[in-house]
Amino acid sequence: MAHIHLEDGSFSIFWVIVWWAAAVILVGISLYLLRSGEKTDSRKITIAAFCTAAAFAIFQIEIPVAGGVHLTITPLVGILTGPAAGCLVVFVVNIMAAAVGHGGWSMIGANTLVNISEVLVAFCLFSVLGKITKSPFARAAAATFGALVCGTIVMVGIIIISGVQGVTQSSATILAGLSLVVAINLAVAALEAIITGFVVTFLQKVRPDILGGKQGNSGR
Amino acid sequence: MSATMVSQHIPDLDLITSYAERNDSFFSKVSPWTKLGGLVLVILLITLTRSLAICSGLYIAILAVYYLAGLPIKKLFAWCALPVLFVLSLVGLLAWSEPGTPIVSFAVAGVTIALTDNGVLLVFTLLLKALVSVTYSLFFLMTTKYEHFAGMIFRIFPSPLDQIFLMAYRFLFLTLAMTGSMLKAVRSRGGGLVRSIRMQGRIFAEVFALVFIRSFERAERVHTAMIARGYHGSYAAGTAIPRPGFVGYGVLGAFSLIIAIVVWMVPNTRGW
Amino acid sequence: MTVIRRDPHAPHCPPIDRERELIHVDCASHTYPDGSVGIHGMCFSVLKNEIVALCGPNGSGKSTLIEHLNGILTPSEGEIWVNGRSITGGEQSDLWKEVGVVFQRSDDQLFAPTVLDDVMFGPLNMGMPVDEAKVAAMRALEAVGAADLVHKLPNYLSGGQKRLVSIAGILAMKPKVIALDEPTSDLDPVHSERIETLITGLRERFSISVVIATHDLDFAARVADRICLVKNGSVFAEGTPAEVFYDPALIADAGLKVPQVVRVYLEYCALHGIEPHDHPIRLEELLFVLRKNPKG
Amino acid sequence: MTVIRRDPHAPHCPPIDRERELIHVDCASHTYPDGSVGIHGMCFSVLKNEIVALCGPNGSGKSTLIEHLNGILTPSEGEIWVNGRSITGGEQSDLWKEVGVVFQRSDDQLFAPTVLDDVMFGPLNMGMPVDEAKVAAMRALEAVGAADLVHKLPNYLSGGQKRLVSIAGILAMKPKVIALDEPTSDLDPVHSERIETLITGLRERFSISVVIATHDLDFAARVADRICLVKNGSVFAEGTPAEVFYDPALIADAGLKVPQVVRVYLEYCALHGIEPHDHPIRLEELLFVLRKNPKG
Ligand SMILES: Nc1ncnc2c1ncn2[C@@H]1O[C@H](COP(=O)(O)OP(=O)(O)OP(=O)(O)O)[C@@H](O)[C@H]1O
Ligand SMILES: Nc1ncnc2c1ncn2[C@@H]1O[C@H](COP(=O)(O)OP(=O)(O)OP(=O)(O)O)[C@@H](O)[C@H]1O
Ligand SMILES: [Mg+2]
Ligand SMILES: [Mg+2]
Repeated sequence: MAHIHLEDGSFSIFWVIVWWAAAVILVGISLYLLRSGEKTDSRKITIAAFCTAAAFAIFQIEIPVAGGVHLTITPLVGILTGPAAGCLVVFVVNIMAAAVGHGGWSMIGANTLVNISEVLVAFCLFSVLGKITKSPFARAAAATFGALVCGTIVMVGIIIISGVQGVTQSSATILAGLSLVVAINLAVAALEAIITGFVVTFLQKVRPDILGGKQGNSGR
Repeated sequence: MSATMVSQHIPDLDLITSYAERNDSFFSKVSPWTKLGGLVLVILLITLTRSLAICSGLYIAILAVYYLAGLPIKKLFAWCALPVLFVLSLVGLLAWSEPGTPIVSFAVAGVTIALTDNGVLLVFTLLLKALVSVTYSLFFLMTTKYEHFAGMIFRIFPSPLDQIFLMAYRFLFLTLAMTGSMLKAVRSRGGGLVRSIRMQGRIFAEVFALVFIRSFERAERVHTAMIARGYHGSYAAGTAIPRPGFVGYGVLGAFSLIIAIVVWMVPNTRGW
Repeated sequence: MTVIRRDPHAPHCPPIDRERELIHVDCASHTYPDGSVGIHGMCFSVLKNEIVALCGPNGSGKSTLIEHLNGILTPSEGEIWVNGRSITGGEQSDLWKEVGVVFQRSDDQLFAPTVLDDVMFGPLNMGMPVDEAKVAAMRALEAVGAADLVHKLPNYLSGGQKRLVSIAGILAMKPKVIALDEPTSDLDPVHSERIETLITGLRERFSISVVIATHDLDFAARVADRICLVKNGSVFAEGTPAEVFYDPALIADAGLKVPQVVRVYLEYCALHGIEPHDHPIRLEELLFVLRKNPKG
Repeated sequence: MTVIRRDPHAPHCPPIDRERELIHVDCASHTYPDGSVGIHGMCFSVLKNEIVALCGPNGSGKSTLIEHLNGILTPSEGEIWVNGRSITGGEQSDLWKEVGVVFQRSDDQLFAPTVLDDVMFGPLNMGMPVDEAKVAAMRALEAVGAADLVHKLPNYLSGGQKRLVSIAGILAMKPKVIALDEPTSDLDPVHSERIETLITGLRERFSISVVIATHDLDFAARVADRICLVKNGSVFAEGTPAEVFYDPALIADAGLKVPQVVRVYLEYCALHGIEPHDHPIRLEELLFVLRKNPKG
């Protein structure tokens, strides 16, 4: 659940601009890639839009562990939509989350970067692992766990680099303070890996067309 | 409380939409662009300032606006619980080692950790900032009609980002309804979600997977149903969005000026 | 017994009768979060070993009432007693064992990966061992005539098949009261009749009480012992099917239509100048009456 | 015209008749992604200016067929012609203007933030200006008797209200063919009758063709010009209501039950030793016949 649980006003304006700019550049590149490719078909947009909605909805279900944590399904998004559309999806999810007070407007840039790293890692691991194992469960679970570990690292990195406004302690102290957060994140990552494994196994069974397998014949 | 709601502390999007569609206060007639401008300025101000006083003043002002718009205060506080929790859980951890005059201190394993006056101040300031941003966002959401949001999204974001955004907004209601009805069904046959995890951990993951796929297929069906009524894969937001009036520009201008004054004139408030 | 009318503007529920009533609803109101009033001044009770039908026009509050019966919704104001215990506010943790609800939209109810898992879900939660739960599930599926669907995915069924599975899911738990919201609305006549005999059979063999919300007055007339007419969120009249359905003014007042059998009978009587005092309600009764009076 | 029977094992559709047929389905099969066979060896056509009802048991493939009519599903094998143009494979971009489909689950169809937006969606896509679309939407809502719901959220409606809104959403687009999947299943008798008059009115005033999938044989008998019996994924017999419903063996073969009116009439005839050649189908016809033969 790598997601920076900080609200508006936590980062200084400098870092807000830096992270936003980085995110917008990545989103811009994705847009360029998507538009330069073959004509985007509406089915692809449906899948991306659905992933956005589901990611946001699942975001909202608290699992009653350790004071309430939640899943993000960004690795699954990466697996299902690929890196380019995936970047757009997480960007939109973060905007929606900010709108209901779940993250903060100025944090969208940083959070999008965290999630983009997850999307990319999940997508790459999933593709690479496809050459090693046939089991969709193992592929998806490993890709998810790897992605979430990476996301956690990026998240901690961003917080350490930008610091929290008003916090004057050293990076090392902040890191120590964050260690609990990291531990919880890793536990949730394991849970999410299992769930993603099931989702992908299921999809493989009933809707292989979504996973890029042979096209189903249910119409469009 | 209705079990169809996913959680009481999550803003209920159905409800928000219904307020937005019905609100006929003065604020619902203000141009959405003006409100968007306000949002940017509010966020700018709380990012730039570190002053507890300024944050408190801003919060009270926004709360007053929220109240005047006839929006539900009790719901607002319930919805704010989560952001507050976030701030406390992360900043609350950091606050302990902040240099300053200690208020409480503990010795754990030979290391002394202390909660200082600066630490407490930090928590309060960040908390207020969070409340300001959440309250203003909800105010914005609940006084602006869906078609205006759709129009703004359409104008701000390039394609296909706008399409993903707009369609996702539609599917969101489906997915939330689906999640809610699943929880309802589970509960009405005796499976509290927590107990089910312990009792049948595997089933939980499977159910979760299935809900995902089901909502996906629902979304797909709705999409085909939309196509069956002429959707072309591009939403043409035809609705004209009211432009900001003189008053709107005036308010935004004045607000910017205040920010400039506050940030540059008053010492020790700058967060660079 | 004659038709009891209630004034929704001055509702005063009779006090709870712990001897005969399994469920007693005295719900001053239920308001949905968006401000819509679902029910209002509602008095309703389910007696032991009876089949009671809720009939009323669209949006009159039938589903809202049904969802109150096992605590999925709770009254904004008012109280509900199940088995003499008030369930509002207090402990309601095992209410689901006593009152089973079949939702109006079966999609709301089916969530497990396969039909068998879904039907087994309730029994498992009741603490049955897996084998037993499987047997209970299979038996329930056979009872509704859907045993062949057992390994399908609930999501990939036709509308009527989903309905059958969702009914089976509740049957398998053997609750004391079963509430069915529009149980036959997606079903073909053969399955419909099957559910009909199932419902009456349940009452006879296991003395279960059944609550049915339905628009199908012909169906209600056939199975119910008591009809409650719902309008604008409250029960405004109740009585036996013969009493209620032979009161055309009342039915019109409820915003409904007199069932076909009743219409035919009344016309037939008018035609032959017979006093309509037989009050047939089922088709068989009508045919019997026609036979009795072949020449008027 | 007599009942036409088709052998589903050796299906050979008659060739398309471009003069009279608006829609011609010759679908060898549709297989769902999970391998379930939805329809199989299906021949079906919709003539100009007629109301045709698809009747069949649960899971027989009615909804699958309906969703083929405007290209939501496409045959795995076979072809469909609308207005003489094959829609499979080729261009089908404006098919939605010609064939409107009301889904079995209204939830699949409602998505806009308010009821008005939802009903306006189709007309707006047809290029109507907003004001006109609003008028069209209001008119459609009034036609189904749901004008008071206009500012509600579709998510917050009762089952029947959702159905009414989803019908209005299609009506507002004024297509040439309307296909309704179980249009009356959630509706109370008054709204049901309203939809019934609406459907017959549409045919008369605008010469629209209507396809209805339904289990309610009484309803089908009242509105339809032609009944197609569906079983195991194909139409296996068709004819006028009088022909089909007065063939009890056929109805039993289809896994359905003879409508009430027919049962009463047949019993009545048997009782009085009358030759049952009148074949009343609607309640009014039955009452008329009874009046004609008061003493048998
Ligand atoms: N989730 C909801 N949120 C808000 N209002 C609702 C909700 N569900 C129902 N309502 C409203 O409450 C009233 C009663 O609805 P209910 O579903 O109980 O009616 P019903 O008698 O079951 O109707 P139907 O026969 O059409 O299913 C209706 O006016 C409806 O619009
Ligand atoms: N989405 C789906 N995926 C897989 N199989 C399906 C799907 N929808 C329906 N089926 C199967 O296809 C067959 C025909 O279903 P269809 O929905 O067309 O029946 P129907 O005649 O409409 O039934 P009902 O009257 O119960 O609605 C059924 O056996 C059903 O199990
Ligand atoms: Mg209902
Ligand atoms: Mg169907």
